[in-house]
Amino acid sequence: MINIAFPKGRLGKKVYALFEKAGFSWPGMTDDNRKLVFTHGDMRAFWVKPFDVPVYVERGTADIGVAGKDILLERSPDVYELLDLKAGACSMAVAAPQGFRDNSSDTLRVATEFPNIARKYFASQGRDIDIITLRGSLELAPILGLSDVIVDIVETGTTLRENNLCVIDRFQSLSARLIANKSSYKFKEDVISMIIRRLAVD
Amino acid sequence: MINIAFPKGRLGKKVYALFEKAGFSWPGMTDDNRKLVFTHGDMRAFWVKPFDVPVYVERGTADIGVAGKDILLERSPDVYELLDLKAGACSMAVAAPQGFRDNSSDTLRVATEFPNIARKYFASQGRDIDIITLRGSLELAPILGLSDVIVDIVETGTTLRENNLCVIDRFQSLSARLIANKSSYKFKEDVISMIIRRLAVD
Amino acid sequence: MINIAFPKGRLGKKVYALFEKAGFSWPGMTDDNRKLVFTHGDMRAFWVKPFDVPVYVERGTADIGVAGKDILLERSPDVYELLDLKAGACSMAVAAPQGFRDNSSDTLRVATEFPNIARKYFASQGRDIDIITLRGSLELAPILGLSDVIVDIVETGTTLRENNLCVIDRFQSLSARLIANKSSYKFKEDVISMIIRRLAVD
Amino acid sequence: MINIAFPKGRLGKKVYALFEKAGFSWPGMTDDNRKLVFTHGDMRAFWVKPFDVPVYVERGTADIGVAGKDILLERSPDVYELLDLKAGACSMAVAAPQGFRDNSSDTLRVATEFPNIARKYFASQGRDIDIITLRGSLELAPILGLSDVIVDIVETGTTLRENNLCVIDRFQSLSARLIANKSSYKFKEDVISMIIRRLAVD
Amino acid sequence: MDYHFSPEEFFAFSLRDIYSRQGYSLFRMSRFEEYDFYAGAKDFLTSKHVLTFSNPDGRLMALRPDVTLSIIRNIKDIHQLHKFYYDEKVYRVPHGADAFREIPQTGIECIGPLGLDDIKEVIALALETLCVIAGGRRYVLDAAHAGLVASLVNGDKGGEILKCLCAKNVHGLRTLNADERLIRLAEIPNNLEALSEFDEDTEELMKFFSEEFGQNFRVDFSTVNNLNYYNGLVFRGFVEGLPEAVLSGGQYDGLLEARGLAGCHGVGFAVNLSLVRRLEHD
Amino acid sequence: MDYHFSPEEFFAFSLRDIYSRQGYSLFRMSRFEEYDFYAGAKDFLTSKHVLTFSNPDGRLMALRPDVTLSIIRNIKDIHQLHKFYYDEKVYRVPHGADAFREIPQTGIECIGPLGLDDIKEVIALALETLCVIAGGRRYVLDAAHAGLVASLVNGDKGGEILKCLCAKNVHGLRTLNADERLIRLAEIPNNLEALSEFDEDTEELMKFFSEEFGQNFRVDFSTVNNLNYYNGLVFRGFVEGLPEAVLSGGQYDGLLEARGLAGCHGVGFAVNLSLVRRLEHD
Amino acid sequence: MDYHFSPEEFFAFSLRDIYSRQGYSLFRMSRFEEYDFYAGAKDFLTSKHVLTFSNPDGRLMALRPDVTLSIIRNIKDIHQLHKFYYDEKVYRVPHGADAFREIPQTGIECIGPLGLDDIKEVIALALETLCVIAGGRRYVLDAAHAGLVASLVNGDKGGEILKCLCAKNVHGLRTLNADERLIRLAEIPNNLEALSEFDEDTEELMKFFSEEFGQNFRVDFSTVNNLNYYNGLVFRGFVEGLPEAVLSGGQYDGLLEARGLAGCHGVGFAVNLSLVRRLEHD
Amino acid sequence: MDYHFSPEEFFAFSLRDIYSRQGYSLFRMSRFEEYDFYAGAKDFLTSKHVLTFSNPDGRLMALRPDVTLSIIRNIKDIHQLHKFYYDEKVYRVPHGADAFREIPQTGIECIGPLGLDDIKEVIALALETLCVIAGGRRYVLDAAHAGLVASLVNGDKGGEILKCLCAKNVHGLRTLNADERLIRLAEIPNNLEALSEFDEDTEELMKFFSEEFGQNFRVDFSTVNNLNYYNGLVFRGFVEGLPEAVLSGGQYDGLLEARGLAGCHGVGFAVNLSLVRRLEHD
Repeated sequence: MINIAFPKGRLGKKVYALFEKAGFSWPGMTDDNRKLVFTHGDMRAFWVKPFDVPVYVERGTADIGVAGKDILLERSPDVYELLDLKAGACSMAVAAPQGFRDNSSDTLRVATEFPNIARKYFASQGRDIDIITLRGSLELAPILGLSDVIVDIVETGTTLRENNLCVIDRFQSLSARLIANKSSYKFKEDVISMIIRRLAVD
Repeated sequence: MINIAFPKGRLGKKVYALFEKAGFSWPGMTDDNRKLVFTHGDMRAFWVKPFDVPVYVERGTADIGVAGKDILLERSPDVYELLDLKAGACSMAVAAPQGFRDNSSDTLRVATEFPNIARKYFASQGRDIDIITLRGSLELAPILGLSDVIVDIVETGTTLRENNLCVIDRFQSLSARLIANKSSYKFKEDVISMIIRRLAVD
Repeated sequence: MINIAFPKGRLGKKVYALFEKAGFSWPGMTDDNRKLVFTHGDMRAFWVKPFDVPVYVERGTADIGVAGKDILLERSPDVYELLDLKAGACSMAVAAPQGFRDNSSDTLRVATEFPNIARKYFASQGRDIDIITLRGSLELAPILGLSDVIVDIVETGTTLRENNLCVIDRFQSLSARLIANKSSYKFKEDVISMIIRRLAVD
Repeated sequence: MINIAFPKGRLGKKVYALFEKAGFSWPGMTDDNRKLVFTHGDMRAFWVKPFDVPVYVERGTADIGVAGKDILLERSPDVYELLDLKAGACSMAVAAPQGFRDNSSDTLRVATEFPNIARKYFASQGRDIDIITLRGSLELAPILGLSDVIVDIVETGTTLRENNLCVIDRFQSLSARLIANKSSYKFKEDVISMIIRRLAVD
Repeated sequence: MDYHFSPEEFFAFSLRDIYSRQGYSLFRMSRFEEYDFYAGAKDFLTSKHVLTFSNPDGRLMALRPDVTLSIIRNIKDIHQLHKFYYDEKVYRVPHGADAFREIPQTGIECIGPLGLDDIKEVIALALETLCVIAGGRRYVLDAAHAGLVASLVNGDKGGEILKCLCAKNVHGLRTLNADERLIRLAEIPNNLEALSEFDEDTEELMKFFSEEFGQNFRVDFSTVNNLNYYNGLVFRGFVEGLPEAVLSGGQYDGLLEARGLAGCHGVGFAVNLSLVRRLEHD
Repeated sequence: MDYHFSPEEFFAFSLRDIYSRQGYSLFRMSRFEEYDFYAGAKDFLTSKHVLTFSNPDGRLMALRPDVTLSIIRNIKDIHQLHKFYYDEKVYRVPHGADAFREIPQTGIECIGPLGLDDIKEVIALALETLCVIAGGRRYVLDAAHAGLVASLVNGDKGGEILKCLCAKNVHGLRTLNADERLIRLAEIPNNLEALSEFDEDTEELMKFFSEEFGQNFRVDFSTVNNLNYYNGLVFRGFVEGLPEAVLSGGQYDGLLEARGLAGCHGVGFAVNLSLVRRLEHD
Repeated sequence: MDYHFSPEEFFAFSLRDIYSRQGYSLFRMSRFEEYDFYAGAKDFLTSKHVLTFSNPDGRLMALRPDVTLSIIRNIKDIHQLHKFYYDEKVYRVPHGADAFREIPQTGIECIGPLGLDDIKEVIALALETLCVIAGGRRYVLDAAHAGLVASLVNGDKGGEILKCLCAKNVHGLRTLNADERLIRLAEIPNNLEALSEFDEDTEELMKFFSEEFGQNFRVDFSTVNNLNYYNGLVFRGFVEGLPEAVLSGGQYDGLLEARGLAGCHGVGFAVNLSLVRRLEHD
Repeated sequence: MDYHFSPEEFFAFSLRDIYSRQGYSLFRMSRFEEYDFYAGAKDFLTSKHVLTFSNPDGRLMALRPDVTLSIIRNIKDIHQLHKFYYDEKVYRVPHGADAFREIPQTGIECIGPLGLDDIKEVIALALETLCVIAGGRRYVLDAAHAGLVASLVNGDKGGEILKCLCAKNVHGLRTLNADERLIRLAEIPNNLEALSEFDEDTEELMKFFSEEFGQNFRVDFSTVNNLNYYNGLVFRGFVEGLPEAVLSGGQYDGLLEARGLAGCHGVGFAVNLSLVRRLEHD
């Protein structure tokens, strides 16, 4: 039996499609029901919040799982990152209101959903910051003056533009990755490799 | 000008309806668009993630806002809790698989979205625990053996039953609350009181 | 075999006389030679520096010993204090130059050979001090301006007067005490009691 | 006016003789009286305990003073060491009972009057030790089993031999040194240099 | 002369001038206190985190979470009136942050046989302080009477009830079956008739300030957040544009008793100068 | 099998066997306690230094100066008899040293509605423990009654009087005008008639052990060193060749009350195994 | 005899027996080390958090994050072969946790002029250790050669490249333009032809174990996670049912050099016994 | 206005005025640094004790033993000249004490492509600083050239030799077989011909100041106490009546290189204002 953790939401749908395309599917998995665990043959799949996938995999509750690179960078779990699924390509960036100038005398107030990534980035810049951790709608923070800048995921950048924000620095490209528990990999390598081979075909 | 933070999602919709009923509304606010801030007269409203409302209000970016009691207990922000909007009534509870027995010799593994609430609850029970913080789909944790029990919001309990989990202890009742920044309240009391009066009518 | 530690110096001579008077003596012990240990029958005696007596007794190297109360207070060893030998009676006192006034705004500079005793005394007065630990000739410290006051042993006080110092507070009376290692006392009680009885006779 | 601190005791007498030979003397200084401070011309001299000389000089109470190298190494005061007076030549050594073998499995118990010197020495040997700080009569410690070895000043070594102890390592040669307060030296250099010149003549 | 004073320094010195003119003398922390010195009064400290370090002499020390406790420790004669002001850095973890910050704090303490005029003076100084910091902006001093609240808070739910009071959480008070009078106090903002429930002195005081300062002085019972240490007046100062109270204080006879000065009275307040910098941004 | 057991381990396991046979179950410290958990009972701890460190979650923790307090914290039902033994490392600064040491400590605690037989059992185990450690050497268990002493120690000089009692400092007691009966207790070693002053139960107990164990069991009032926590029997065990007590314990209802278990009884002892190594040297 | 051994103790003693039979002697930590002693080798320690405390003598100490460094410190003669094993508690913050835990760790170190047979012996002991812990479950020892990796990791992106290797992140390696041979090593699990790239000794070794232990011994280059300290073989042991490696070790001549023992060789491994408890649950 | 300035504050502000007029801008420590930030440069710090504490986020922090290192950390562009002055509290254990003290420290740093005039300016400011503090008393600035000493100190005894040089311990230098020229430098106070051994720039500088300031400026090689960080001029300022140096500084290109700013030059000094209080007593 092998356990697979899928991330709920848009990215999850895209990724699940890839699995179907590769010949792995679980009846009812895409239906809008309250069911949580789906078993097909000796494969068990389940949806969890994107941020929780690494937890399930690192602790071996899931043998493999799919997580965005952003989440892997934020949580840095001790797992194998076996495959770049390419899905949901985007990037991590610093954004600020049009015409923002950083006078480094004061501490910079940074709103983000990824405190560790933000801290690491600004440390590399030797910039003192105050982190304001939010769960979403980051664009609001600078507009309403809650923060000076934001560190967030950027795809096209349309949302930013619509809110008179502009990207200052795209410093990391992101996409969905297939991760595996290190111990599981040892004892279920055949299955895991097979899944990868099939997913990798394109 | 007064700033109001609404929580995105189901609870938010319910709450916004209450505001409309009370005569406060912002054109386009319920439309499915990318707009973030809605101004009507000298009132400005915006949607933020439920967990972020206390941040906006405590820092004065929003003068008032609506947050679930669960989030207020988890974050314990230094704000005024002016009104119980009754909306989204439910409770915080400990749940575990059917027939679970706690042999207190080992550390209890608790999965939850509310680590502070869970820690406080089990400390009051003098029980050593390991917290596993998740973002959602808590029911999965005990099913897959990631945790022994969960601390989560429970409404009817149907979801739990469907997953062979049962409530062990409902220890806190919850609902949406109207909160205000303490300083804003001093200087915008008239408006804030007016809003409360109108919302309170029923 | 029982081991007895005597304090070198003036006090030691007085104390040894008491032992002789009580019928305990060790040939050659008072001669001016390099010999260190003196055995007579099943009793072994030796001279050590006054400050070292508690170390020898607490660690059981000496079963009993004689130490000044000043040293016992400074070192607070975990031993039995079985007898006040009365010898070397004097007292611990704070002394300062004639006409000294303590303006408590600044930290008080205290010179002493007994830092722990001094610290304890001034703590009880709620007075902030800087301790300057010296080995002797304390009177010099205030005269030359090294310290504001001193905490030292005072007998007649003549030395102080000769140096224009006066006693501010005699806070502890002192004399030589017979101390015993707690464990030794259990297993050599008969001998130790006998010694005490004989010394106590007067 | 220049202040000079002399060390009481045997070494002090030798050193004072050198000063007299060099033409510096203070009437009554060698008499056995209670006088503490002796002024002659614009020079003031006083006797203090050998261990206290560095304190007086470092704090500027004495402009210059004479201290044994052993004490300078133990206290490492921030002063100038201007002259080796050669007087009281001896050395710092580790000594132990005849035939002592160090089985490094257990912690070594070291008795000494110079804990810092001892700690530094054995650290350089990478040897774990327990320090037992004593004020004198070190030879007794190993004889009576209070310690395994001692770190002490050794001249001829006769005392050691008489007590069946032998030197294991002579690691530092010692003698009396003329030290000066760094600040005093700046503003009283002429006098101090003159004293040195005269003392140095031989 | 060009001292490059920071906003914090500028305000600190202006306030030092005001307080010293009023006859207050400067108190300086000469040393650090041991951690246990503060551990005994944890709930008097506003931040639960105390910066601890170890001295080379092996004692566990704390880096100044508060100045008031040290001033109290230095009071010997309780029959004499002591008027101190201070200007120190305190070390705290701001609410919501996860790191210690150095916070410039100024304040005054008036300890001894307090008369009504002394309390009046302290409140007047609190209002003057707010006026200086506000510099044209609106400001308000909320005040309430801890003793009155104490008399109405009862039973083992006292803690929760007080929390609700601080949060103006009336529905919470109802759920906890709090005393009706307490609920009334919480409900009605700037509740002037509540004054009637006060003891005479306080009533007079409050009336005096309400008339004297009008809108700038308000009765607000959400100000009371500690009943162990505060017994008489408690107050909190807000400036428009600053999201949190910039000044807070009150009468703390209870604290004095807990620190071995039973029968002694004390009143004072502290100003958090780390906030003033934000005013520039507006 | 060759486990290379150290002397400490060897004795620890022998004692674990003895205690478990007697129906005691093993208590393990699962976690570290917060520093404030111990700060509340500083004078119950034998060393004034507590090893403190900070958790990544910001809490100030302490590294196990003692096990008894943690066992007490886990007692929920005081109407049931709890019999625990432990085998842990504790962290202390030995008297006269200036660095923390890891000290292997073994001990037992018997908590709940104690009967005379329970106390008897504990003392019997204490003597058996000493016998095992002494291995042929002489050993003795000193015992006294804290309650009796408490009834005789009075006034603000209580602390100093107790210190003198522990030091068998009779002249000190005289100077402090201590109660004559107390002085008599201090003066006469192995004072058997003193038993008459005891309550019946204790008298019976002491008599029982005096007869049972003769020279190995002695009445000695210098054993009483704490009246806040200990109320009934207190005892201390010595082995010839070891310069300090290797075992110490007593009945600590006072401590239980201070920790919120009023009406609960508790007796136990701790064995300092770091000393046994020295016995080899002899 | 009934010692109430915990699973951790039970396994620890079984392993002590195995190692001592193999001629390893027990190493005990007699003291605590200063924090700076570890600060110098932070990236050798698996957890970035070190439990620090202050000694009464004022020194900043650390509570044992690791035993190997202390063993190394005690090596004087590098021309003699030293074979130690240990059984200590180490103090770490488990990945994902926010509090220090006491972790029972057992391990062996073989230091000096190493021969092929010594390394063979150590790996054999590692496999025996895994077998004992697995108790019937499947287990595997992954091994690789750090020196080989070092020769292929180049440039300022070395750190990131190594990270990718440990994560079997081939796409990452490509993006970083890592050496093709390195990518091949990462790509192919249990890559036996990779052996050909090894120096003869290692190749022989690997071949030997591959034949000797078959499926239980595998070549896996994700095992290499540190090039500063490890130079020769590195290995990691997994047991089915335990989510993380229970054993890890390798040859650390680089560490020895960094600690002042240039020219000295060392190989060893550590076993994390805190995991074994989980096996009961299965 | 009545600010009740303490002597420390009074001098600090006078100096701030002087430095800012000279074009130096105020540097403020906005945050605390991690302990490891200082651990890397322990021998640059004058006190071996660093006040450490733990942040709620779990990092081991240090409370400001020094300001210079933080200023350096903020230098990005090494091709531009940076002129900072500071006025902060630093935390140290004074020599001979056993507790941390809060020490008001003022100082300047001039970092970047230094010209002779910049160094001249810094020394002139050092002398002006001393003049202000001395207030009529005599004062002197000792100066020497670290580079020159470095060229003469050789072999593994370098450390001891330097110690002797600092202590003007000529007999010690002889015993250690130090270079004859070094001994000459140590021997002869205010050794002007030594200048001839300097590089031209320095010689010019020294000559310039010797003429300019006469007795107040002296060549003294006991000033050199660190060769890892200081390379050019080093100096130390004394005021009559103060037992230790009140000002110390020098050129620290070596430190800059160690902190990743190779090729960058820096010179500055720090003033220990905790001493000025003593001057009142005279």
